[in-house]
Amino acid sequence: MRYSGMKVLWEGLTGNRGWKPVWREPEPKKSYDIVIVGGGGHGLSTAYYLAREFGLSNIAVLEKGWLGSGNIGRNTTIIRSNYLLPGNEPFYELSMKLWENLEQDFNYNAMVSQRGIINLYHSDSQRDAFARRGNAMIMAGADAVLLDRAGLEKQCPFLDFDNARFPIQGGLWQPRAGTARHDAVAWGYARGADMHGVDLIQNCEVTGFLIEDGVCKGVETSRGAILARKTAVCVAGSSGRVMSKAGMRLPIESHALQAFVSEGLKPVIPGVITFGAGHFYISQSDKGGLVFGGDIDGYNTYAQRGNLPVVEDVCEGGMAIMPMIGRARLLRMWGGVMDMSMDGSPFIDRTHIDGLYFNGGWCYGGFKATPASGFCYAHLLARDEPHPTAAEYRLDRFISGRMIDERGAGAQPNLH
Amino acid sequence: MIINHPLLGPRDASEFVYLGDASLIDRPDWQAKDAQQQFHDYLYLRDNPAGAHRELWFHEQGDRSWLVVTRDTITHEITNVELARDVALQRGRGR
Amino acid sequence: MSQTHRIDGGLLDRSRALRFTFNGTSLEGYAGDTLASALIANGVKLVGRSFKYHRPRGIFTAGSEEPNALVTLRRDGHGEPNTRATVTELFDGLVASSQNHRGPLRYDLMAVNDYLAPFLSAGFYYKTFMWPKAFWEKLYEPVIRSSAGLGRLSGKADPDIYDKGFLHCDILIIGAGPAGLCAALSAARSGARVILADEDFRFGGRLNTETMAVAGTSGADWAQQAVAELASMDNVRLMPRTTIYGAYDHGIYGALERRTDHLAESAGKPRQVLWRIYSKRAILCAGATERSIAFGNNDRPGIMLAGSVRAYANRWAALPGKRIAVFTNNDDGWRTASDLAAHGADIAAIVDTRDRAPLEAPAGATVAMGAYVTDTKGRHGLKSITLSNGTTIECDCLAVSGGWSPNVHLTCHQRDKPQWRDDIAGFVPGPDLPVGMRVAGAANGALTLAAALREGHEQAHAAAEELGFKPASIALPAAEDEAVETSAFFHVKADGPRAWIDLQNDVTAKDVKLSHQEGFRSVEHLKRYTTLGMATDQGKTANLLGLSVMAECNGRSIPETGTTIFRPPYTPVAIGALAGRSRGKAFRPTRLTTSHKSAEERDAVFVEAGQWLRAQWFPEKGETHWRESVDREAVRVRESVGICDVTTLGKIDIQGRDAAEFLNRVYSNGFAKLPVGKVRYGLMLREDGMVMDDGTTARLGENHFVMTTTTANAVSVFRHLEFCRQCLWPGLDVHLISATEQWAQFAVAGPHSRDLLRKVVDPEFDLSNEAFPFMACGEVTVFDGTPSRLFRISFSGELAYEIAVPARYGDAMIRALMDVGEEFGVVPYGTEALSVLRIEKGHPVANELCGQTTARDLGLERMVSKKKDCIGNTLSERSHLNREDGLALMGFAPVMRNEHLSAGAHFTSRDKPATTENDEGWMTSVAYSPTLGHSIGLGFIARGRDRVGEIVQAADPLRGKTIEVRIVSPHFVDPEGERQRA
Amino acid sequence: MPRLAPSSPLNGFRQEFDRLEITEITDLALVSIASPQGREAELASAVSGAYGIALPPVGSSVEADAGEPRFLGLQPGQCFALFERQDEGPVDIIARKLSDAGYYTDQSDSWAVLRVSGTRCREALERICPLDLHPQTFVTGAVARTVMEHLGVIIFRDGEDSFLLLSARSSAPSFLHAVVTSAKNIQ
Repeated sequence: MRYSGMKVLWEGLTGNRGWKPVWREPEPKKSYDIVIVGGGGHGLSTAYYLAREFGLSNIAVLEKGWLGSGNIGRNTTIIRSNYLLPGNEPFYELSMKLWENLEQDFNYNAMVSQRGIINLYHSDSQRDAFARRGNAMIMAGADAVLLDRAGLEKQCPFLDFDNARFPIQGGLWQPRAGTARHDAVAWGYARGADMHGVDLIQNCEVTGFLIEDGVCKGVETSRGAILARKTAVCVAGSSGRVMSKAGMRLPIESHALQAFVSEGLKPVIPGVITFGAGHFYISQSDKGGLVFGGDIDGYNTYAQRGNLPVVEDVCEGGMAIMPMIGRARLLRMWGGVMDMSMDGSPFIDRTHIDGLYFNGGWCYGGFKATPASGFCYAHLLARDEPHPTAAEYRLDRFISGRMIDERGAGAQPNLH
Repeated sequence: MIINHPLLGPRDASEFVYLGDASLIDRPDWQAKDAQQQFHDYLYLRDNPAGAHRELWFHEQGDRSWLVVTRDTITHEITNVELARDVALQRGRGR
Repeated sequence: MSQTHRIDGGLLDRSRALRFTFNGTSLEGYAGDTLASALIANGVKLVGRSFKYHRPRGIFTAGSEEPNALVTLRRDGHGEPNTRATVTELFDGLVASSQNHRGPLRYDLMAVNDYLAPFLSAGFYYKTFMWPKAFWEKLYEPVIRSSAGLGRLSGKADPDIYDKGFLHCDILIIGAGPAGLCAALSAARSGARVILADEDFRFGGRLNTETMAVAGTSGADWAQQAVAELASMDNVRLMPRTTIYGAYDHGIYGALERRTDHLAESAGKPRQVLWRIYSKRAILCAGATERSIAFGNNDRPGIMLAGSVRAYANRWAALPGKRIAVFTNNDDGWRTASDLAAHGADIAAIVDTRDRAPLEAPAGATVAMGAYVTDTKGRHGLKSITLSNGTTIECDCLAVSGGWSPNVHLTCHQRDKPQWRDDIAGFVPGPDLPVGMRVAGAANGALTLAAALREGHEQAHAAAEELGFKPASIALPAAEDEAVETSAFFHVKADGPRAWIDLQNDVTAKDVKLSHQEGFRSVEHLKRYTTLGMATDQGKTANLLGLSVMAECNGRSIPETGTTIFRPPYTPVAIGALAGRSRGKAFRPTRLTTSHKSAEERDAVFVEAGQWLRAQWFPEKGETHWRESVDREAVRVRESVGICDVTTLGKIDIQGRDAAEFLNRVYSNGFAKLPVGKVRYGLMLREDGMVMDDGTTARLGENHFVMTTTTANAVSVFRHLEFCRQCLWPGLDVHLISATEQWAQFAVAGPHSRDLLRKVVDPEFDLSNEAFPFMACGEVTVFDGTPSRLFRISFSGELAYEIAVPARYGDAMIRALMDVGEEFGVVPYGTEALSVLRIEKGHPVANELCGQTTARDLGLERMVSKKKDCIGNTLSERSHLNREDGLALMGFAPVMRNEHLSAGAHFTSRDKPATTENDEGWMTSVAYSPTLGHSIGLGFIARGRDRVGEIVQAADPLRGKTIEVRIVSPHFVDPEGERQRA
Repeated sequence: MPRLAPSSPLNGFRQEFDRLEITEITDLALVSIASPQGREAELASAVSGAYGIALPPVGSSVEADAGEPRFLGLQPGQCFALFERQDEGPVDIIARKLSDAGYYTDQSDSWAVLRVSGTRCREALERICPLDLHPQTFVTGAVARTVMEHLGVIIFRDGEDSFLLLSARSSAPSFLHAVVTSAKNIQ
């Protein structure tokens, strides 16, 4: 079924009786060409691109819970490609370009909204570091603008320019960045993959891998064994516990990231604003809620919740730069489990087990990567060679010392 | 969270700084033949268990002890707290 | 308008009349009113508009679960959008206005949306607004955004202040209704430290709103007696107006206490206080929330929850209608009817979905059993209801009772999944409660008064016993176990008008069915697709209704379909309160050097360096541009002498028999053989081989060193060293203590620095080059006996020293140094000149030590000893970190001498475009060198050391500036280092 | 040149509130004493010889027989000696008594010291101090290092209604602001 304004009108006039389920609910088959473990954003987009770009459709996506129940269902919806390092920036810029055409591509309005992102700077050396980054972005074909204080005041007059503890001097602005309606991204990819014949199987937990003589032949699931020529794991925060079933230790720790949303308010914040020095970022959703967050809680956890110190820290950061939000109320807080990698950058790679592939280590930045991650993972699965923009995302990169460490924080996941 | 410090009793976790898996105590021998591989595994690879996890916390806003805390990563229940120095000595570290 | 709907009785102080305005109309209420009860007393029905269809809405509940009656309270900067009138304590001068309408509330232009409803069904926006592509951001989205949202922020800084605090108790009791009060009495009498918190301003919970007796007196009176006893005990802290909003790990609860919200002015006191409560045990006595029933047009003003109608009459002496009908599926609805009748209200009808009447109906009321309401009329206020039997009954208020849902919210803030109980048709707490939590009373599904009192006592008794207290035996107050039989009737299954489920977000039963039809069948999909339960009330009265419709579509039971999980906060919390005092300049502490006052007197310009404020430069008379000041300072240092406060560097006192060995392992270069009285530059690596920090370390004695760290890394280096000491080499005798704050330290740099210091250091200390050469250190005295430490080290490349005195002398010291230096033309210099001087010398700082660079990149590979173990040594040998075309720190000079370099520019070969593929490195630091007369820079470039003299591009497309630069040595001034040794 | 004149971090601050007083203490000397590994007994006997007491465990304090110094147990293997400042250098005073049995570091100038006293002092401290200061939990003589308003603080209860608070000298004005704000906010 094709969605359009006309269709909405027609259905409205005829009692909305004609809408069909967005996806089938198939029983799992005995075997597939490719089994994707994890029905979150990356798993669904991988399935979608495998079908759409590489013409493969004998594919199943296995999801432990409901489609989109991972971090794509619990994030702060920011999309951007303001990265620094050559191992990252071209990949995220590819993702940005895919976002820009996504809705027309999969015929679903994911509300991709390019209202821009501004990273504030508070000192000359931060400005210099942002200049380095902005130039790297432009050199990779992305967009970047360095705002001075006057330029920033024009866009964000509500910032506390006069009394902030760390004076707000300006910002690095990426106009093409923005937000997208996170659940709709999952549903759009799911619907697209389903329409191409991919089996999306919910409530199907992978309990083990079928590994014989160093070759992965499929998976054990709560709904029986499913054979596959290729098994592609894509489970974000659950990477550690899933890959341990294949006997693998990863350069990944699981950490909780909290996110917050306020009560609905009339529009007050234009785009995304990040205050790195104070561990705070914010945007406003189309429904009017202020959506904000900050640092991860900082300890290993698989619980989708956090604790008070970070809640307070984040709100302190917010009040420090925009004291107008003091009387807005925090409505809801939640946590997601992040696959924090050792250098803050992800992996899209084969494993040492033939037929077993791994995609993970997205830290708290997986949402914006959803299109490119799926696209590049599909490329790797279909062609058995990495997509050029994701070639650095190797699992063995620490052996030779090819870290992709944007923050320069070293091998400590909770600092990235 | 509250960490029941073996010397001080219960303290809010916000007084502490987290490092990671307590296996970071087991720093390899720099003269081993495969020292680079050993250091790689030591520094970069993690069990990252869903369940009991032995982990290092530093009581930065307290008595400056490094602690080994055994905490469940699903429930956050803490079942044991030891001074990391004692653990290190038990594991054969010395001079 | 006067208080047309006010009746006798209630818990009001009628001697205190309070004036307030709603949408500009002046009204009056009494002390003890909420804004909602006062509006009801004044006959106000229409109070707001719904989110999507802008339907007229009235007050629906009498508590914090309110979905409809949201107002903007107060004005301007004090304006508080989305405030629930039902929990707003009335005060004299209160100003409230309705929200989310264009034009007057009664004639909202946006109400047109209601007519477009067929096209605005659940999720319609996912299916359209995609063409033409550019229209989304330019047209569709702005329209959606401006019509979404509810209230409006003022855009001004919050004028109130907030505070936080920490409380500790043995037993926290959440909710001061019958169960909570009984629990508190029982716990307190056992001797435990008790905190009793309730969101209401009056303790008692439903005891205040019911007519049932406790211990032979009215419930409200019994509550007052209980509160009086608790207030007299010093092991009890009573916290009214306090919401426990979240349950966190290990018995920590978040609480919000409203201190001045019930007053006209906060008078400089904290508006709210956010408490972190550390409890050993907690007893949740949060009561239950009544739910509605979904039926056609069930959202009109005048349709309210039955228990709330009863509460307004009993507690607040306000009758929401003159002629009231009751629609119920349970016994409790009948009590509403009898209470209201007792207040003289005209009971139009009792409509019960069940077949048999449990009680007698008030005189004159039509009783319709096995019937339900199918439709209602009355645009701005209810006029009539239509029943399933076809009857139409005129009434201006419909009290709806769909049964009671236990307030299990806090039980599921961690892992617990509520469990279904058929007998009350609701979810009760499950088996995985937060550690230390117990649940009592209605929150636990014990819906009768006597049961609540009993459970409160029992749970407190058990908790106290667990903690080792001797619980006192108390006589339970007598109360009745009233009739509470209920039926699982959630919505009227009829193809009539729209039946609302989520009143605020305008989710109807049809939307839930559509969600099912389109495959969004799990509870989470339902919630996300329809926005059910995502409004400011978080679906407190709606979730179960939605679930019941979905269960019906699925053909499964409610518990099979799913549970509703609640996340913190229980009710919304102001962001200002969560931030507490940390805003403006108080966001983070400010650290000042001891020379700060003196620098202020010299009109220094300050800059933030982490939490420190440091003098950036010291403008002199006539200088109009910062460069003039900075150039002058730098030149004076090179020509004569300057003084800079370097106190901010971290200083760590290291002592022990193994201190030298310890340093040898944490620094990549050798320290074991550093002689006493000498200083050495040390390079510290992370275990991954990257440079972590650098600094100088002085050996003051055989077993005594003082390490300096960079300002930024002082804390993390200390932590790292303690890790090495306690976890890696616990057998070494070495002790660390921070001495950063103990010493005020000044760099004295320039050719006249020795001359100046000779006037400072007491004469018995020989400062000659022979006696105190470059890299010497020692303990001296200054100005006739003040103990001091002197280090001959140089960051500027000049003959230079750093001299440290105990911090108490810092202020006097800087003044004295400036005084005695006058004859040499001494200048104070700030961080800018410091930076110029170090760039001229090629010394790396944070810009270069960015955590992404190795010793080799910095040209310091010889400082990584291969003869010993040290942190980072092994992994620094990895192949990629030692590749042939690796980066090197180099100097850069503009080819056109008058051009300015810019930090953050990237290097590319001259003939290549600026793209990622051609990227060869970046400029880290730049300065104008007054010594050389042109701009200079430091930066990393691939194979830099082989390319000295080569001209490359410094591309800065971000600022539209690309210039040619020549690769040179990073040591621009005195590359042989002769000056510092002079 | 005249000798250098000392100045205190908070210029001798003192303010009274309702049943609450905040005073800067300026005349204290503070020396950290670390016990050499493997020679803990030597230090213990030197301390008992010189002061007639045993060093306190972490979290508590003990007074020398003569009343001074008071030793605060702050971390394993390390305590602070607290005594009235004299002309002689603080480390010299300790070293004279204990010889080289321990490692000593002068901390006298590292800290700003406030005394918060009066019957409402706990109520004020509740706003910034995460520790349970109930008199049965944090008894007179108890000592702890913790964090208040983002600042590290050593808190020492020197009486039923009196606490000494030590915080870093450089951020003393911020710390004072935090304590005074607490006092004002409860009035």
